[in-house]
Amino acid sequence: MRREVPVFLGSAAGVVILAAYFINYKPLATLSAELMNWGIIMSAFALCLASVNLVRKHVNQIARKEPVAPFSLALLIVFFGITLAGLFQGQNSAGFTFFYKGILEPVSASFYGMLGFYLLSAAFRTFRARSYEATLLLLSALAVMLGRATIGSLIWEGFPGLAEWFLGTPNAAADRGVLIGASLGLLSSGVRLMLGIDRAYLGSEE
Amino acid sequence: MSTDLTVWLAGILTLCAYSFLYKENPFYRLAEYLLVGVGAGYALVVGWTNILQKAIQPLQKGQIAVLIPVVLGLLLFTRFSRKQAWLSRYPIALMVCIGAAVALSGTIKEQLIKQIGATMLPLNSFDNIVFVAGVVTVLSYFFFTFKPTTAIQRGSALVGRSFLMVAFGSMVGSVAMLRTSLLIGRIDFVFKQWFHILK
Amino acid sequence: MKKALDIRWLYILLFLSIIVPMARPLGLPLKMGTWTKVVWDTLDKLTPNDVLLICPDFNPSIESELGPQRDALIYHLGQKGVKAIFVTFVPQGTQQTKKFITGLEAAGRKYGTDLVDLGFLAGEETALAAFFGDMKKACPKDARGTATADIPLLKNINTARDVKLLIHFAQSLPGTAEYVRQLGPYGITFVECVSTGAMATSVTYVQSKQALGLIAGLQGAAEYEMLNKHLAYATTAMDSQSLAYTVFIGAVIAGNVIYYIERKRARTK
Amino acid sequence: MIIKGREFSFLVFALLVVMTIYLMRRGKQSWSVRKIAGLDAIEESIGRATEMGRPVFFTPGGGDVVSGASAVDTMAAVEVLSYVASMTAKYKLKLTVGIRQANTYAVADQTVKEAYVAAGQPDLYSPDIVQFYSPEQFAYAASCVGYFQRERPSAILMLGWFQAEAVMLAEGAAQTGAITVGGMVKFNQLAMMVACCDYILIGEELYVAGAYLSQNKIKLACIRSQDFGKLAAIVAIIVGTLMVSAGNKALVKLFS
Repeated sequence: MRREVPVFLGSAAGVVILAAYFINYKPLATLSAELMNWGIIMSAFALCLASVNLVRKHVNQIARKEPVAPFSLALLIVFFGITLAGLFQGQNSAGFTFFYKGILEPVSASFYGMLGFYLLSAAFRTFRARSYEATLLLLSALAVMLGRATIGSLIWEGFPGLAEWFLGTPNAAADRGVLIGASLGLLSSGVRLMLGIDRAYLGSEE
Repeated sequence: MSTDLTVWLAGILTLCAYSFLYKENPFYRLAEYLLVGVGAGYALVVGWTNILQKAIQPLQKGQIAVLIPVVLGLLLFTRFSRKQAWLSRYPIALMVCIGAAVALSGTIKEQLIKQIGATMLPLNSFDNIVFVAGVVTVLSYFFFTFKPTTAIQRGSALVGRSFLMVAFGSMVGSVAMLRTSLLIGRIDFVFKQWFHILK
Repeated sequence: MKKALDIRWLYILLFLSIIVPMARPLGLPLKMGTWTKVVWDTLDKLTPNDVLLICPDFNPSIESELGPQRDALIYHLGQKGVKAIFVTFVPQGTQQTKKFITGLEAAGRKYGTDLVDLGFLAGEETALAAFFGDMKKACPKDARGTATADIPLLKNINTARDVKLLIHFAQSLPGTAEYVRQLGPYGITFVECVSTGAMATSVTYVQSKQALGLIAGLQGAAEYEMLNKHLAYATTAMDSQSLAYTVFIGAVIAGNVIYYIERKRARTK
Repeated sequence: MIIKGREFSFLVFALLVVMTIYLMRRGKQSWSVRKIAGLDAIEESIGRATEMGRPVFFTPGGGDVVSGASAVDTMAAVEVLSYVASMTAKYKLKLTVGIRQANTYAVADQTVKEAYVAAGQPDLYSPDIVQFYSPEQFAYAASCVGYFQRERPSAILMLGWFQAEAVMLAEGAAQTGAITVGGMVKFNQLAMMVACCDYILIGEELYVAGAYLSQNKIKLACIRSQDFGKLAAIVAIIVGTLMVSAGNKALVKLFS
């Protein structure tokens, strides 16, 4: 019962939204809009839950004096710093902006930029024309890179056009094929969900 | 040299992050943990603003119906209790099913029917022929339960896989560009905004 | 160990390829792509009474790709003098909205009558669906705490059907696909501003005419700056970008030449 | 009754749902599935690990079994993990599983334990097999790469749900000289894996692998139903294309 009732209510909500999409009946549309509104409010709670979860985890790490405890402490300090600044002084305050500009902006951009070095390493050591398929992949990657870099158009005028062709024709076609397949996949996983067959997301049986 | 404390912090943390390229070290780890802490705090603040505007203020105005999602939202927090954790299944099941139904309703027309329709191109140019052939063969590559008995089936799947490889190549090429511009952004920051070496 | 040494030289080469053009701009010519031009032409036809919906759904992690696009759009829209509603579906998007509004206010637009910031909405695609269906219900107040029913700009605007055009900045979720799914019923066109990483998957929707056009990455921003005739960060960064790609291309070619030679040698043995 | 302009969508939707449910109900027999290259490679890589006596590494990526977005992909990866664990138990190989999410950890640990028991090797199971690295994206990726460099596994399997760290894992794995098998459903990060890994499971192949290895009849029925959907799409595209080429736009209008 502890699983069946939630699954049943969830399915019912899902069916209402699907029905409202197809059927022209005012009360159904109103109910569907209300359910979506609930979805937003619950998601906002979920966002806060994730933060509370994180705090618990790092408090535990500090309490257990794990090797990463000092880092956990630093994490908690900045967490409470930005939260307090945001809640009490507002999202336009100097304090909130300090954490955003001083930590969030530079560190997230740095990590994503760092992957460039891995990519360069892969470009030199791993992207090899080992087989027919790998050769196709390489040629298309080179065409896109040459077309989007100025160096390409200096070598041959046609590279930028070729890059747009690769992206807009064979790439878009493959993507379209995958998309149609994925939409069908979404549909069947939706059916499993509404029928209550897929329940892994509810966690283990207790 | 910049005299702004925020710029200094940002600069030092940028260097901490890149120190990973030499090897994994505590400075790198510090940057990672600080990022997670600030990101979570940020999410909490904007999430709370949503709750305030969409739940608490309407409740104060007497809109009792809002109580339902609020209670459901609060039930999420029962996950921290071993005994009551099952209660959190109500909001989770609702969120997952509402999300799936919303996505599903849009998928049928916009991503299935319209995408099929947009592929019906007149076969009067090389590009159109390649495009239609690409979509059809890629679809045929993802047949799993039909036995590939005829040469057409096998050939089509093979061509489809080739189209996929070209698509992957385009993505690899594009991602390479993304990563370089991010790197450019960081180097620009360090040398122009922090050290003022370059103009 | 010799190989590990090699790769670090390549890292230094990549670093140099970025920093040298910053110190001494090369002024490499930029060739205009068709996608960016379509977007610029569409936006250039707007009049001051047109209302846009702008959704900057991106994090600062890709600031150097989408930031220049944002700035180029601020410049263009500031000159056109259009009205704009801002809302975002990723938490950190609120900072991007702020940058937009500061920029457009500097161009003489007024908050409340020309611009409004509806902040962030949790719930990703569910929020998209709810917002497009009834904006004032989804956002009872704007980010500054004013009731949306009292905001002059929103007087005649209730659903996505009431805006002229949507501009969406995509990083991950909600991305192009989510917008296509939820905007479909309202029949309004939208412009995608994407990082080059998402370009390859977004282009399908441009082909199917479900999205109007695409500004892709730093290069898209540089092209936009050129069309604006107002050169800024993206144009100067493109020199570094071009040289850095050259290092990438060189690395791929060098790697394959080495591979080819090694294989030939192994065969003759 | 039906909203104007959505009649055809409703028809398509209803047909697909009815077909899926019908196939699920008569899915007593399990459908035979075509050969998937990446799936054979898993077996081959474990075989090679046996010859070399080096460990096997598996990671399902950063997905969470309880989050809607990544749950399906992660569960498919766990189904493959169950098979991998039964193989390593059979050949008495060292297995390490690197995990990013706490919920996924619980499921993966349980799965590995059951697989070892089912293979008749319960004493080979140890709680050290499944390791919970860190929910922090790059800390998790760095732990995996650190493991590759220290332990030099002979087979590295990265199947599941990955984000930007995919390139770090795939390149890190390729450098060790191990046989690498990558696979995920989301396409944007998959490209990096295709470029770096020896073998790959492309897109839905991961679902099929999971359903096939675990003989999950309902999921196999869904795959069967999707195959029919794809066939219908192909037929529609071919007919529509021919009609448009001949100047008849009836079908294009229906599909817009």
